[in-house]
Amino acid sequence: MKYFPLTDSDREEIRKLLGIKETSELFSDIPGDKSYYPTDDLPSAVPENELIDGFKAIARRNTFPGYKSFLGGGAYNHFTPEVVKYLSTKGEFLTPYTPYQPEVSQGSLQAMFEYQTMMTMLTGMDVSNASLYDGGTAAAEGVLLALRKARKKNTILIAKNLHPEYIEIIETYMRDLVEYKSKYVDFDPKTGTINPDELEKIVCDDCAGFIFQSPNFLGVAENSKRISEILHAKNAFSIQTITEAMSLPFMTAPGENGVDIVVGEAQSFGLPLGYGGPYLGFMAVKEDFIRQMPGRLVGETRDIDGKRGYVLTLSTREQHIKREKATSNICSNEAWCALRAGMYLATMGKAGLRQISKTNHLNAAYFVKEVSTFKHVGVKYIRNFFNEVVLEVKNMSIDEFTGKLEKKGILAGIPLKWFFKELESAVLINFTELHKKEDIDCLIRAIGELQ
Amino acid sequence: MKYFPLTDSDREEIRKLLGIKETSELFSDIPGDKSYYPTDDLPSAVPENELIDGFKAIARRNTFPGYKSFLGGGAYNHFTPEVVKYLSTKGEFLTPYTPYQPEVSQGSLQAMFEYQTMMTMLTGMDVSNASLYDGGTAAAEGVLLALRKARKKNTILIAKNLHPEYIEIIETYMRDLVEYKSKYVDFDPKTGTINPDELEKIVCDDCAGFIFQSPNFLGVAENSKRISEILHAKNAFSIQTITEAMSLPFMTAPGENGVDIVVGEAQSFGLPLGYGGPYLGFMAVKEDFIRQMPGRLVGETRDIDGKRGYVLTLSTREQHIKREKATSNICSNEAWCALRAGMYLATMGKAGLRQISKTNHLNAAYFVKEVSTFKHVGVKYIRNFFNEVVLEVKNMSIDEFTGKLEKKGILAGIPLKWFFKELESAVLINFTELHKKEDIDCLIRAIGELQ
Amino acid sequence: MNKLPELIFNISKEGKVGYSFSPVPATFTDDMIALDGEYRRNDMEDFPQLSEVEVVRHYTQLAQLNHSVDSGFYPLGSCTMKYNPKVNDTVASLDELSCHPYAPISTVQGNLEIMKTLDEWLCKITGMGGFTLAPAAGAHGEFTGMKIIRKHLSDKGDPRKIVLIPDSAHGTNPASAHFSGYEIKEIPSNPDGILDVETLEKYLTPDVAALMMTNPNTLGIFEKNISKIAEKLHANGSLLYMDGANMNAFMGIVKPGDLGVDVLHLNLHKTFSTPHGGGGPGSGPVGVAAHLVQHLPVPVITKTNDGYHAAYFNKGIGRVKNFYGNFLVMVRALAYIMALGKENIRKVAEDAVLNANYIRKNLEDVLNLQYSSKTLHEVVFSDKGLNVKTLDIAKRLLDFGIHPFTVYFPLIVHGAMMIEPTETESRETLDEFISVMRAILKEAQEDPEKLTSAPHNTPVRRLDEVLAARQLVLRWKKTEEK
Amino acid sequence: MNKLPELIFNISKEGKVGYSFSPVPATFTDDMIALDGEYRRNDMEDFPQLSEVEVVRHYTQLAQLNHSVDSGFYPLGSCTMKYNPKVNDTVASLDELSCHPYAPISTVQGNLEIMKTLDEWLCKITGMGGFTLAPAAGAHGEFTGMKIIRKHLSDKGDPRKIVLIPDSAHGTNPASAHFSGYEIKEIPSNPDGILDVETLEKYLTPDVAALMMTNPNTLGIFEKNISKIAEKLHANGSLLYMDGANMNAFMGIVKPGDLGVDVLHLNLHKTFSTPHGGGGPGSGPVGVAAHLVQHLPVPVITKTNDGYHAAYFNKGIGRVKNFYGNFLVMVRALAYIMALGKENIRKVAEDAVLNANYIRKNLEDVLNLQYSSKTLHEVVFSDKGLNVKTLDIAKRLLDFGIHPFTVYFPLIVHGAMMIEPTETESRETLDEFISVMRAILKEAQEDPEKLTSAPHNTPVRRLDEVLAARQLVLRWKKTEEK
Ligand SMILES: Cc1ncc(COP(=O)(O)O)c(C=O)c1O
Ligand SMILES: Cc1ncc(COP(=O)(O)O)c(C=O)c1O
Repeated sequence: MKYFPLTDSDREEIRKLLGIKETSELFSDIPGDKSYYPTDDLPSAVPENELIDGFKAIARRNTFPGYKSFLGGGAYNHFTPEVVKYLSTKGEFLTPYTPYQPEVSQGSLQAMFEYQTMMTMLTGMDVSNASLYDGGTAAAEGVLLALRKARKKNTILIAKNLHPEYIEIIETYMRDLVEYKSKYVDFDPKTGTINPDELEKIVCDDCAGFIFQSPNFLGVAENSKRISEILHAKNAFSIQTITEAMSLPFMTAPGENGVDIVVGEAQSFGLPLGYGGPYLGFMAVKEDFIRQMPGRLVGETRDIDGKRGYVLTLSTREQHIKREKATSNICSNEAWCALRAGMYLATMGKAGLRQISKTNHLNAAYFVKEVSTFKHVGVKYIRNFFNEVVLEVKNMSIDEFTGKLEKKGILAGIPLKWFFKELESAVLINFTELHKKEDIDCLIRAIGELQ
Repeated sequence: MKYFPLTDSDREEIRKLLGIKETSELFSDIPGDKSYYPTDDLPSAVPENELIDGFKAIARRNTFPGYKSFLGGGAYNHFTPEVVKYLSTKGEFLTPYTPYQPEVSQGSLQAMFEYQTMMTMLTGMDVSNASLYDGGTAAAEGVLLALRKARKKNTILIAKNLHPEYIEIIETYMRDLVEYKSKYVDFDPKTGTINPDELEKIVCDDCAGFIFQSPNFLGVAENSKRISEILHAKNAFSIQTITEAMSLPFMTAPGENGVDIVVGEAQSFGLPLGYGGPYLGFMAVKEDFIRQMPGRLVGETRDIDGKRGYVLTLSTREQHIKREKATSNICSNEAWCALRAGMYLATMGKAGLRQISKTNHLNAAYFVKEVSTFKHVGVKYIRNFFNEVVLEVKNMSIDEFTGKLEKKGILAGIPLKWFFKELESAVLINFTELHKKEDIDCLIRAIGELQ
Repeated sequence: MNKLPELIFNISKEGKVGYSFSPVPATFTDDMIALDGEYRRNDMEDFPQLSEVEVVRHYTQLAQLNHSVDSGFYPLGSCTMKYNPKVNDTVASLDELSCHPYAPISTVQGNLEIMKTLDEWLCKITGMGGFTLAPAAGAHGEFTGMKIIRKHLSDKGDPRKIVLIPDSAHGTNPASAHFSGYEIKEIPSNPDGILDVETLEKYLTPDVAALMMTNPNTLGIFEKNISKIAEKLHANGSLLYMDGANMNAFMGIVKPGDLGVDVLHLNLHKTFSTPHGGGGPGSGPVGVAAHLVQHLPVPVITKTNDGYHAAYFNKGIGRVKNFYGNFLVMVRALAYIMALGKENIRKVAEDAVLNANYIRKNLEDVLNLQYSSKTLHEVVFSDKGLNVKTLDIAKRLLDFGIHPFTVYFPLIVHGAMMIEPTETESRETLDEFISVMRAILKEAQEDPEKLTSAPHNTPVRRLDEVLAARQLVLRWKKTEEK
Repeated sequence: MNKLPELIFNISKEGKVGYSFSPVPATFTDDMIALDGEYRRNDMEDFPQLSEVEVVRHYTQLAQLNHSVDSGFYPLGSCTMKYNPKVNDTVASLDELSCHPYAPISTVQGNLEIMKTLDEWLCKITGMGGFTLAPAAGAHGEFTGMKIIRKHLSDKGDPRKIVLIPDSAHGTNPASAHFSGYEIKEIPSNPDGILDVETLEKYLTPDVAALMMTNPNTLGIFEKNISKIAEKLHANGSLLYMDGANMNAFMGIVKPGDLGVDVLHLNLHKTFSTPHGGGGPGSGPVGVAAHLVQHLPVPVITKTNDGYHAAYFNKGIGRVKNFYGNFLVMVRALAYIMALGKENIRKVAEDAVLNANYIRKNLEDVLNLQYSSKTLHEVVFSDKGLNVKTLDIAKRLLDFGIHPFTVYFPLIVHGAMMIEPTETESRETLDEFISVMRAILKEAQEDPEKLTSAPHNTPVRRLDEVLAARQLVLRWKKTEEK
């Protein structure tokens, strides 16, 4: 077996040195019959060539790649430059572990420091951590962070137009923490957004913060600035979630709107759809949250010769030091994804991000403009979307609609009835820079034919 | 343009420093109107995403990948382990040039030294160079080497069952070197091989050497040992060509048979079919040919601290020192291909090479055994082939035969009438380890159906 | 000379471009922008601008500063830094696997098959009744597992309050249990480094929900009382959680499910050889006994006659992770298990344990071994009796191109050096490590300064972590460096 | 410490395995072997046996010892070490391109289209009448080109004897001409570093077949008399061969075909940015004037209404290379040209020349410039007047992580330092190079020993090339090292 460098004679000699006859003697503390192979019902070893062929065969059972997809909803199909693919898969980046020994890990550490910096630039916040598991768990961590920081306050407000999976995850995280409570804030079905005046009425004295998403799950930007002001007036924190990080280069930075905690998903920065993972949770906060923040942080320091270098820092927040008192239980995180996102951001650069992000918006805007002439469908929120729009279907059920388009090779979007009773006949349609004008025209034509 | 790191302001500042207004002033020595863009009739720049899509579209115009191919004849489809693909495409190996500065090139140099060593082990020769362009030019270089070394002798004997393209290349190389002559040695159509007794009669006093291939172009092993003895008796050199390097681990090493110069193609060692290139010419010789040998050589030495290191050596044979008196005009060669072949050999190792090479032979042997029951076709040389066999078709023309199989999705082999009048109704069929038993059975069945 | 790469922000320059992508269609004009002014961003001040070659050089140079499994020995204890086969990366990068997580189930049958197969095979290896592949890492698995336990107990009407955790546990255990709403009680190990049934009994009050036990524990010792412990727990209505991050030590030897374990997690990025990526991504599947399967988080992959499905259990703990979890990590793990096959799964453990014992045997005369119990996959020495500290030895190892062991963990060993060689190291590599260690220990006596001032040959020398925490520079700022 | 990797032969051990492949079918037994005993090999003694992880580590460690374009500045004159875009490697590795060279023409239309398109675009860039893509490298192109000239002259009944080559020529020129059966006569350049029409005329006897001229020449200077020279040659019945390896200097500025060039070769691995691979593979297409197209080697790709074909010209020089040449290199070159497009081809030359002149301007006060003519893509300084040698400066550069220029070439410059930055270097990189050079030159005065004993920081220090040539260890042998 090529993964084992020991030879039979090595094994023999080691056994001799250890004074044993059979390797199984090393396992004598373990109950059970050692001559019995408990994994005998697994298949036999597959040689490398068959392994590749086998996976290619399984992969062909996915028919998804044959469709034009307009699915988004927290997972977006963006372009990744080849240099990013090449550089991020270098073994030197892929095969080390957490840089516990910084002197031989400056590559990962510096790259992470750069990632942190770029995330703060994009979000307009003071500090970014070095990654969390994904957008959903980052949202949950954001909520817990607000609660920790707020101390005596025990209630979190949750926007109902936050990504439904994120809500589910927040619920799972909060459920057994009996000291905390959550309350939901409805969105206005007409605008798709949180009505700040309504919010103002709901924010209570024991509110630690309000978590909302912008652009929200219906694709529409929230008024984060107003929201933050309302919260601050009640000494509560504003927690903005972002599932489409590609909106950042085009839209006002959360930091400029006074947001306290920004959490979300940065899969859009160079990570493949990958059937949902691994993705990249991010968190960026105002300075005074640092010591309550979960996740790794890379900081700059000096070596004994005064040379600049990077290390993991503030690890006193972390579980390996603080154990149950840690700010989070996270240990392995999504470091490589963050590294790759950093490479993506550095490669696309300012101009690239601005162009791509604008293209996303304009593609969606083009669609909105073109379908506005149709009577049998209608875009529900025609302004202040980024790259996702809600399309209402008026002349048939949503399953019929998506089913018919699927037959034409189009996956038109996510049926919103999965998540919202009130949006029974609507789909969420996503546009990225990878949709060519022809693709959008094709979708429009196909929808037109359903009249 | 992302390949250009100069910004417009850099250009402006450089021009200022140089005291010019327009960059075109730098080209004032060049005749022609500098405001005119001579390449205006080329297409516009293609963005990266479209470039990839465009090449994928062109690639789809190749229908070859949809066929089961049994084509060989100097280009063989073998398995390459993933580690070899990964390691060989590391930028550190792909983007340096010839290691003129050995102190910062020990990676390439040591790998090359290891390649040289493994090639000598496989061929049983004393020395291997670090690569030549390909098998065909290596054959030509082998001929010229023998002529240089033989000094007063001016004639080269060429086996007619040497790869036809290699013969063409040797002819091109020799044509204008009026001091040299060539003569052909026929093979026995019954055995497919050179008849040593006939050869003995032909070897003349002014013969510098005889170049032959084993296994030859018809797939059959030559009696290199007898051949070498005959040549040595006349003070001439035996030059063995090998187009299928995968035969080496299974077959007697040329060195053991007394061959003086071994040349050939090592594409089989980890290089893709690649529509014919880049491939890897190799040359391995007995010790006393070293100073007349073409191509780069890596040698071991010490640094000023006594540390082991590697350098290009005997460069006094080479064009950049000796100019027209050099042993060859070669400068850029196939270094990376050799590096990759070295990785392939190291990864497969002794056991892997023996297994793969045996599988090649047994696959061919299985075919030979199975088709022996057919009446409408017959294997012409039923012993001492390695992985290629000549199949004679008796009931139809060869074009009909290959055409019918092509319709069944099979590329059955190379029609030998392309190269040999006497083999008008035969194809050369190649088997490698990548043919599964089912593939071979499928071919046999398809041939059976042509009865 | 030997300069470290500049920060990209210092290489950046206005007007440099490193990307190329189709321009916006000419007919898509700015007046189509449907975003009100207040939502539009004006600038991305100071954001990097580099040409492609500069990006490539930057990261190529950074890569060279990293020690990695690909470049050398990495016996970081508790982390199972085994070789990550390249073929796994190849299969994980097949374009056809990279589907959208909301794609209609009928269009992603291949992916569901991969997950279901991995699930089944993990069940076979561990003897558990069912798995969730959702958790993103080991700690996330612990959290998920504890949630399952809590759900199980809550459904019975008594969630209980306390989780017992041995003092040798990984920090994630108490943290995860805490985030599941539990109070933690630490129990001491016995002088053999394992948990006594008697000790456990003392702690086993009615409000104990579970014991979280790493097995083999972080001393590399098998908790041989495990079956007894399980019995006691079950008799008390408590559950046994096994941290299976160290499964490399005995997979194929015995199935935890057969020993009474109720819930366990595995670390695919350790035992199943998916690359650690400089700290992640990982994957921490959780296996549960049959009666707990109903509590697994959503979604659960099922198979029926008409194909694979994603099921949503009502009695489940809900969702712990977006979509299906770290799918591309699962792909690698499955490829790894397939490559091993039934013939080799056990051999992983055998060679891993042989290697750890080889190191133990060859160093136990010069290093203090606090616990003399049998060593499985890793051996933990102490710096007791040495005139230098564990950290100094670790830093000195760097000079020899060897990554140090885990230092100062587990906490119950004084100046712990936790060495886990794994089965993917050759005897030659172990021999080199042993001889370097012996040489360093000799140096420690003859010239301790060599160690305390180490490392000497690394790209940077010993870094000041205290300064980092005090000055807190967590991002580049323009004024600061330019 | 800082140990170099062992040779694989010393890592090798009996029984280690680094591959895995389907076993021989069980029914394929040894008695099926159809090879007589004398043809069968018994052993591969000492052949390496390594496990996969050992292979990966070995080459990963070796990779780190290499300076490369990816890792830093590489201004090796005459070699055009420009950045090699990664996307080119991606397209070249598309599986569907990797067909068998004897595949029926109808099944490989995509590949033929790639070659034909490249051929056409090279014609447009150079103004030549047709190209062969067969040659494997520049020198091979020269050989092919000279063969074409010889064929042309032979067909006219007079192959002639002599090829004129300026003294500044690359060594491949005389060698290639020699292997085409010609005698070489060297002609001196004038004090401006270029060829005078008058000088040429002196050498222009009736048996001169051709002049082989590198343009811009190896001094980085444009041969501005080229059109006049072409006229004179043509009047004499001789041909003008242009070594176009330096085409990076003026592509898109003027087409050589418009200047009277009859035959030229290009180096795809230089001007067209395909990676140099540590010394190859390259690709050296040869372009010829319309009347010489008939002499191109086989095969030539043609296009008709029913698709692409491979044609075999009767009047061609025959075959120079197996199959079609280095196809995957051509793929990269085409991808590169497509990415540049007409907008940028000329900019390549402009930036390359700006960069070379920037270096010249910033170093000409401290280094001797033997020829003061206008510099195009590269500048050649001399070590005249310095108290150290070119080699010492070169070796000292290594200590700063910069690859030296080409040393001691061209031969007509004393202690030549031939610096070609290319257009893919940033001004920041040039500035660093310039300041390092100035610092080294200062060191040369203050502490020359620092240079003569350089390099100091490289994996090995100055290597003894004389010893290598004397002792001639060209392969590992068992007895020697074990
Ligand atoms: C024993 C043990 N348990 C749990 C963990 C946590 O796993 P992860 O880092 O994947 O969260 C680790 C590793 O860090 C471990 O070694
Ligand atoms: C001017 C010139 N001509 C010819 C060559 C030879 O090219 P190649 O190395 O591809 O054979 C080179 C490069 O080495 C060169 O710089």
